[in-house]
Amino acid sequence: MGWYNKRLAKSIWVFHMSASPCNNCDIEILDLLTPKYDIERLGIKLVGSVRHADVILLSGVINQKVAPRVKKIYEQAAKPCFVVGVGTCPSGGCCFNDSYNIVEKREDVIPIDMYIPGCPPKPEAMIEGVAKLIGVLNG
Amino acid sequence: MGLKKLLIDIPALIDSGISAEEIECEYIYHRKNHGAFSLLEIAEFASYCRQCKDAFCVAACPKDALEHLESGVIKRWNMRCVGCKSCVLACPFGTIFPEVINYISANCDFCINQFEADPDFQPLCVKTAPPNTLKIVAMVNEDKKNHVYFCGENVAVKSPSWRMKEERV
Amino acid sequence: MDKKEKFLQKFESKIEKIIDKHERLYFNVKNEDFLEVVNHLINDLGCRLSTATGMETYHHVEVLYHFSHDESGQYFCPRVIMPDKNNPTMNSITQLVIGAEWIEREIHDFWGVNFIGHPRLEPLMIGDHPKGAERKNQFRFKRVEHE
Amino acid sequence: MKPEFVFYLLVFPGLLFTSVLGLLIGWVDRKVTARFTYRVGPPLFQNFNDFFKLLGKETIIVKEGVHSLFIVAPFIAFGVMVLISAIIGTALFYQYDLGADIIVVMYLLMIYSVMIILGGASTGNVYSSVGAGREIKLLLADELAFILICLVPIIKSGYQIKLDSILMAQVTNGAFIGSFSGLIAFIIGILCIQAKMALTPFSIPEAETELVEGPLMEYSGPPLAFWKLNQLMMYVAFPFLLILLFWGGFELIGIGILWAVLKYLSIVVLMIIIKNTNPRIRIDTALHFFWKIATPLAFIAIILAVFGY
Amino acid sequence: MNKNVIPVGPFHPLLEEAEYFTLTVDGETVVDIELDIGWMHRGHEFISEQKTFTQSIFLVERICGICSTSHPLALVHAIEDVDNIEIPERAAYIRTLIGELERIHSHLLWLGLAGHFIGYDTVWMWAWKYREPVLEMFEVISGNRNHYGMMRVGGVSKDVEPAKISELAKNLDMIQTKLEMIAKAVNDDPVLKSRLKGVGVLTKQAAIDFCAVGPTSRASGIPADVRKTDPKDAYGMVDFKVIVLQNGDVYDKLVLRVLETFESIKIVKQCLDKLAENNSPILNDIKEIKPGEGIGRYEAPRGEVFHYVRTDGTNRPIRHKVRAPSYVNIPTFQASCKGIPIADALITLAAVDPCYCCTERSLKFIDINHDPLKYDLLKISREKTESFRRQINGL
Amino acid sequence: MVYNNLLLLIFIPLAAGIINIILPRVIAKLSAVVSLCINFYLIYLVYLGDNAPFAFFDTLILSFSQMGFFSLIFIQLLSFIILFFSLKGVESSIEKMFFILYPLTVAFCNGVVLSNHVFSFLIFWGLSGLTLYLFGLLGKTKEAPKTAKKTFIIIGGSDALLIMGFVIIWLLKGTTSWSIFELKTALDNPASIIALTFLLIAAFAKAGGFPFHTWVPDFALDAPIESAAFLPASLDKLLGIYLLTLMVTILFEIGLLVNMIIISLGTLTVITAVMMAMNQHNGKKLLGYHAVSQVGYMIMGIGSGSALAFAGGLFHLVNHTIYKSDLFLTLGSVEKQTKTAELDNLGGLGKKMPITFVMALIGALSISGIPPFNGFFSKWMIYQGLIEKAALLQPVYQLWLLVCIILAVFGSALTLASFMKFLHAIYLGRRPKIYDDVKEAPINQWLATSALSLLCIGFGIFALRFPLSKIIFPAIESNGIIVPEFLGLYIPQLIVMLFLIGFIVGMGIYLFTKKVRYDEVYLGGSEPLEKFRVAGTEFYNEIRNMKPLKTIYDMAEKKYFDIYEMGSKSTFALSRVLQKGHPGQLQLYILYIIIGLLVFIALI
Ligand code: SF4
Ligand code: SF4
Ligand code: SF4
Ligand code: SF4
Ligand code: SF4
Ligand code: SF4
Ligand code: SF4
Ligand code: SF4
Repeated sequence: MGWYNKRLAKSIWVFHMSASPCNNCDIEILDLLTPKYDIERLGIKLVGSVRHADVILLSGVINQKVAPRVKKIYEQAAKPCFVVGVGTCPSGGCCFNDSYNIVEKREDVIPIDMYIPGCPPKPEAMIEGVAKLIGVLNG
Repeated sequence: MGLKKLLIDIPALIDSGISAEEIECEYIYHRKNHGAFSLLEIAEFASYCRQCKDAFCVAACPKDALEHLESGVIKRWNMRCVGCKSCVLACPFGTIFPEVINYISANCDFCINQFEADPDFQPLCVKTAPPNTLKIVAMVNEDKKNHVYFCGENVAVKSPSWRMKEERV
Repeated sequence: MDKKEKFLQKFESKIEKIIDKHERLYFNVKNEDFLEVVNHLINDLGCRLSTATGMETYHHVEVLYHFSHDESGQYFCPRVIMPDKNNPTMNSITQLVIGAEWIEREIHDFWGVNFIGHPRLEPLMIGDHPKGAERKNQFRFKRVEHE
Repeated sequence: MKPEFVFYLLVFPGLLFTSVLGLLIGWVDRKVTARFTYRVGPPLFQNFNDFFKLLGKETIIVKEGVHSLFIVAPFIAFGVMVLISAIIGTALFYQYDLGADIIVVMYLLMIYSVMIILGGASTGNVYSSVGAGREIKLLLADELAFILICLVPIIKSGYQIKLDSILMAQVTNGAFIGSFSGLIAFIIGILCIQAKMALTPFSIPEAETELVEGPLMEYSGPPLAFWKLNQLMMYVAFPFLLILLFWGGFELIGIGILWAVLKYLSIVVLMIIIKNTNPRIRIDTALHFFWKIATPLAFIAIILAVFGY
Repeated sequence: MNKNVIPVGPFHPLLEEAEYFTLTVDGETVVDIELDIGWMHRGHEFISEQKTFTQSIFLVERICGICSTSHPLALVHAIEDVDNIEIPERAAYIRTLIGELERIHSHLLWLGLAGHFIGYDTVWMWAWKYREPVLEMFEVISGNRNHYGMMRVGGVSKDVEPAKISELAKNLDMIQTKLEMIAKAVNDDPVLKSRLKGVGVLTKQAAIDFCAVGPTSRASGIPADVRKTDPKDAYGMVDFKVIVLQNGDVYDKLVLRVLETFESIKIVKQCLDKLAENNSPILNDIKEIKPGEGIGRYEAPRGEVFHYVRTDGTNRPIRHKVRAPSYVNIPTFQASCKGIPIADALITLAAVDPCYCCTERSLKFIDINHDPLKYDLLKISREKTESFRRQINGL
Repeated sequence: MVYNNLLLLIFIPLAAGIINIILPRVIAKLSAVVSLCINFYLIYLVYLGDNAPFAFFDTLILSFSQMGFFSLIFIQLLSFIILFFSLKGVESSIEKMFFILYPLTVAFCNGVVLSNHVFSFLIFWGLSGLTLYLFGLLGKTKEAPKTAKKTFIIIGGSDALLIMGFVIIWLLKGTTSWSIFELKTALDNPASIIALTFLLIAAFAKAGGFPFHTWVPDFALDAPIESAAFLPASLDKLLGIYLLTLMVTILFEIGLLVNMIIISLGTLTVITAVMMAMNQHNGKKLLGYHAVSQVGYMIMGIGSGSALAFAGGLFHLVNHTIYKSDLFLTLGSVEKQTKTAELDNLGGLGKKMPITFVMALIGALSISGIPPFNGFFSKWMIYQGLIEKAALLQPVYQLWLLVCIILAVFGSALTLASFMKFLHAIYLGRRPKIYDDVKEAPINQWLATSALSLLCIGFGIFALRFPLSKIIFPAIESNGIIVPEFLGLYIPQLIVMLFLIGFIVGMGIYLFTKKVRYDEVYLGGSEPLEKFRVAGTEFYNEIRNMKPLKTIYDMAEKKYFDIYEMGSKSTFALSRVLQKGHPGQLQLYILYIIIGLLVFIALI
């Protein structure tokens, strides 16, 4: 499916899922779309419905209340669908590890394919992450 | 607490070979609060410390967190200390126990609230510490012969004390 | 602080343990007098409810309300103490301020305080989520069981 | 049925031509939009990539929904779009009517909305349902004005309703856009097709931030690909229709080709500009706009047309 | 009447966060709205009580990233309030500078998102294009685009390099001219005006009843602004106006935010001028916090942020209460969203500029069992540190 | 003389109806079916040319005419299909009465269209109104008797006018012949205009034209649904329009102004009824209003004076009876399964009743005039006729006609809109839990609706080949009207073929690439609770609440436009007398008619 993967790599529609983050990652994700970074030139587009998504950008430590919904949404996505954990939150829990309300193992809730650390990651870092994903897809 | 004092028998504690971390505390306001650490900190600066004039520890502290109080006792300011333990290394006498000098400082309120409700109360630290290392005693005066000294209102320490030896009190 | 003085005079008999430091006035109020004090704060002084803080101490559960007097920057903080830790109960101020609804629901959610007269005393934050509730119970009032 | 009809339908000006041009124009849309906002915009073949990518994705069907309708709807819409573009295209390029006149085209256009509504609502998704409701209201809103403006060329061509006769009338008498009534109708026509294509400010049914793409919310994979393709094909069919009805069609020799491209692009760019300089309006405002402002204006155009202006 | 219910959320593109409303509608008219929160609840208040004050500042910064300096500012105000700690003048100006820059970026962000929500992506792109230089200014000052980590108890942690000040001022002028352009474009747009005027009106009385704060209440005619009523930091020393509008509709909220942005630019300019001439230290390095309680607040872009701390003499609070502006602003939906079409209701929801992240911070539970929480990476790294320590101790 | 096909066509169902009074239920059904089958055979014989007129004491009573034959065919066809539908599922308490009335109605309707003599025409006309009334009485709802009464008063009242109208014509003409076909009158004096008005009212009332339509929606709501499909949706339409056709071709010489007025009335009917339909919350009422609105097109077509539109109008009549019965019957199936026709409570049945759904969908698309279904073809013909007519007129008339055309075209968009709501509310959207074990309709029901749907498609695609060229054009040409060339171009076969090619290409790509998975509905992660649904009935609130429309709707809801409600107040005393005299006995009623006639003749 090399040909197909190349198409996928050139047309990544992202769905943005905030699972108890601090919002900053989300804002920076949106920032990616705006004039300075403009990831539309890489064919990346933000979509509103997870049915259309190829990549789920997950931000935030996942809390107990949102976890089942996160799981559900992932299941509802049309596969192939990748999950990118944006920020320190999904990768390490950031400073929320002491909390009683976050899930202990995020990977049980949603299989994260890639992490972009940083709190929040700089938009450049996110673009690099996306580029890596594209690289992987291109084989 | 009245006349009751919390007595810490440091030699016994050391003999028991049990780490202070294992002594539990029932202070409710912080999770994982090692009340015993704060007791030990009081005890070490009160009894072991030589209270050097040109204290190495003070000089070594990168954050200026240690200070000679007027009484000569060393005081660690918890807003400044970052728990780097330079002072532990610097002290030539090994006075400072590394495990008690933490970034996140602990607190012991001597269970005053519980004593108000129940005079015969036994704090959790007393219950969980090795026998006879921590206990509640009713004392009026220091018992210098047995190396029992008072630090502050609520604590008594049983330990050899440089302060006493050099009669610097 | 003209307003503050007057307030202190008016409620001299009803408030106690007053801590007064630079524009913040903390005081204890009995549950019976609480609504009267709040009514005065809101309707006579024109204060705005900032929020309320619930807290558990060794022997009681307390709720500390924060009323801001916006014109002068003065804070009035009445504190209500409920000695019954297993079933803390106090009057709700939702009749006086609609905005207290969520605040009191949250305190109910976390500290189990029953607000009498609250229109909808349901858990706010994590209550309906089974796992959250389970955890919450694990954490809450451990102290009581321990004794 | 003659064999060349299949060619008309499948290759030029039907399926292949329209979809390729549509996908390219979709790129123009995105690019111009991007330039509008100081961005670079996507690469040229972006929409092709999007389309082929969607083909390879999973199709998710809602369990409780009406499965067959859900699946069939986009393809029916596709068939209709192909048909319409073939009809309009053959009239434009070959001056030949492919079995339909303007009334038929008007009614065929409704099928598209019907399919969006049926497909979206078949899932039982509330957003899709609300979106479907808006879609049909929007159809009602623009339809009235659209009927009126379609009547203008009919009147001006001396009550001809065949597409090629309307075109012929323009070839002999000059494009209708040159007259008052034609101009007014043309302008309103652009607004109507803006609404028919659900572009901002009339992107009400698919309001992304309100209704999560409305009726298309549940679609994924190939059906979604075809929905998107349908939308882009409208970028071809509608401007062509306007050119056919008002702007004298194309003259595909010599400099005429350039003119043809310019005519087409100017309509498209005008639409993109309208799209980018307006917020999405509310459905009742849209109804209000079309029924109380556009329709009387279009009626004035009709009166003018009847009296020969 | 038949009851049609539409859920909005938890993942809905309207807001970038998880939120959940259930709208009961009649046709497209919202007749009732019910809110459900808790999707972002991470237990900040609880975590904060495990951390030192200095750590807490970073923690509360991560309550929310949009106005990520409001919470630290309110927290340091609260801690300083416990012990009456003074801060140096330069620190005061830097704090105000950061706070106001943040207001600029936050209002621009909202303006853009509001445009996005009503399908006007051009406004979104433009507003965010000129938000970018503000973030760059942050980067120059603090090294970070967001989450600046500037606040400390007793002052600030980083100085504004004098050499950079003129550059910053120049940047600011550029932003101002561009903003004037956008503001003009937005204010003159008749379609936008007709779309937003009279939509989602929050009456003055409702604003008072729901204890609304910030732009939400100021657009309804309540002239409350913590910066004026309780001037901390440099707010007493700079000159600015509190913008108050009367109608309480979405359009007024928009205009109010735009006007406030210009006030903020004014303040920032004054701060920069003062910083150029003032050379005091930036941190009053305090030694310890006495037991006691304190209230701190700050006028975040969305309204009053309220922090309450109670201390016991350690370097940790025993109770830390956070009340974010959205917490009181969000319930106003119940007053402003009824009886209007869905499309209007959604923009009204957005007009409050709600951020659930900080609405849903919260609470501590007392736990005597010290049951260890399980974590992954952090735990591993901590274990590693521990083993290093043991090795060093062993040597 | 006894053996006369035309007479038998009336007599056989009549006999079936009468013997059904004593037959047990099952055999009654059988006898009804058999009677209709015999009728088919008779029609075939008639078609072959065995169509001798029937005379009674030298008075020509029944005779064959192309128009009548056209109506006859569709009366039998529709009756048969609806009868087939009704074989199972009619409520048992009314079943007996139902199968008595059913053949009777067929007999009377046949009588109307076969009549040559004015008296027989009037008597059968009146009798068909009576069975309508009796059907109305069978309704189960509380309002049913009231509705039946209302129906009867409007229909009966218009009957009286009809009689007067005929008498006026007869007097004007001054002949001794009572044959309908020999009464052609010029519209040159007030009396003839009055006669025209009276006849128009009668035709409108029967067919349900504005403003005499108000009984239709109420009847649809309250009467048994099979009878709603049977009478107001098909047979009454056929009769009313038959009368209208007679008027414009045989009875009167109509001028342009009258044409324009009739067209305007048609337009008015289209728009008002469809606007009312849009906001209904009950499926039956919605269909009832549409039954009215579609009449508007027929009136426009037939009254326009353009041959093309005339043919279109007749074709539309045929189409309408087909798809409207289809819609009523599918709704009937739904109602039988769910026990309700309230759109608010229904939803998502498309999955449970797929066949019914498809049939309803076809019906809905036909009625909305979506190509290639039959409704489009007839509308298209009407529009063409009108446009063609407009080309020849003065500018002012042109504009007038154009407004009518615009409104008519827009009316079909509105129809589409209200049927989207109808389909959405019943078959799409979310299904309430209580309908989880709803079953597909019984086989006789869906066979009946399928037959109708097939007719919808067949008549749509092969319009020219069969219905138009074989039935409708001959009927028109028998009146001396030549149908001209079509103005526009519409080749349904080609369009459908081309569409299918495109569709198959798309579908092929899908089938080639598909990877299917089934999942729950996606609501942004929230649980799909039962309460999260949009019934769809409030789709058009915005339109309803628009400025000028709101007041009109409010007034309409208060029944300000209901000629009956308004009339019932003013003519209260009269109607009370009428009520007293209406025990529902046939003889009495005939007596009234005769007395009325005598009085009238005496007056003149
Ligand atoms: S250092 Fe930063 S990223 Fe790491 S835990 Fe702390 S706040 Fe989070
Ligand atoms: S930014 Fe600097 S201090 Fe922070 S993690 Fe990176 S290297 Fe370490
Ligand atoms: S990683 Fe940092 S910036 Fe991102 S959501 Fe988590 S706390 Fe916020
Ligand atoms: S006395 Fe009480 S607070 Fe102090 S260490 Fe012992 S148990 Fe803890
Ligand atoms: S701790 Fe050590 S170095 Fe410091 S004063 Fe005491 S003995 Fe001296
Ligand atoms: S551990 Fe604390 S007191 Fe000791 S040297 Fe480090 S900062 Fe200073
Ligand atoms: S403990 Fe390590 S990181 Fe912390 S101050 Fe010391 S050397 Fe630096
Ligand atoms: S008010 Fe809003 S933006 Fe500011 S910190 Fe709180 S959640 Fe974030």
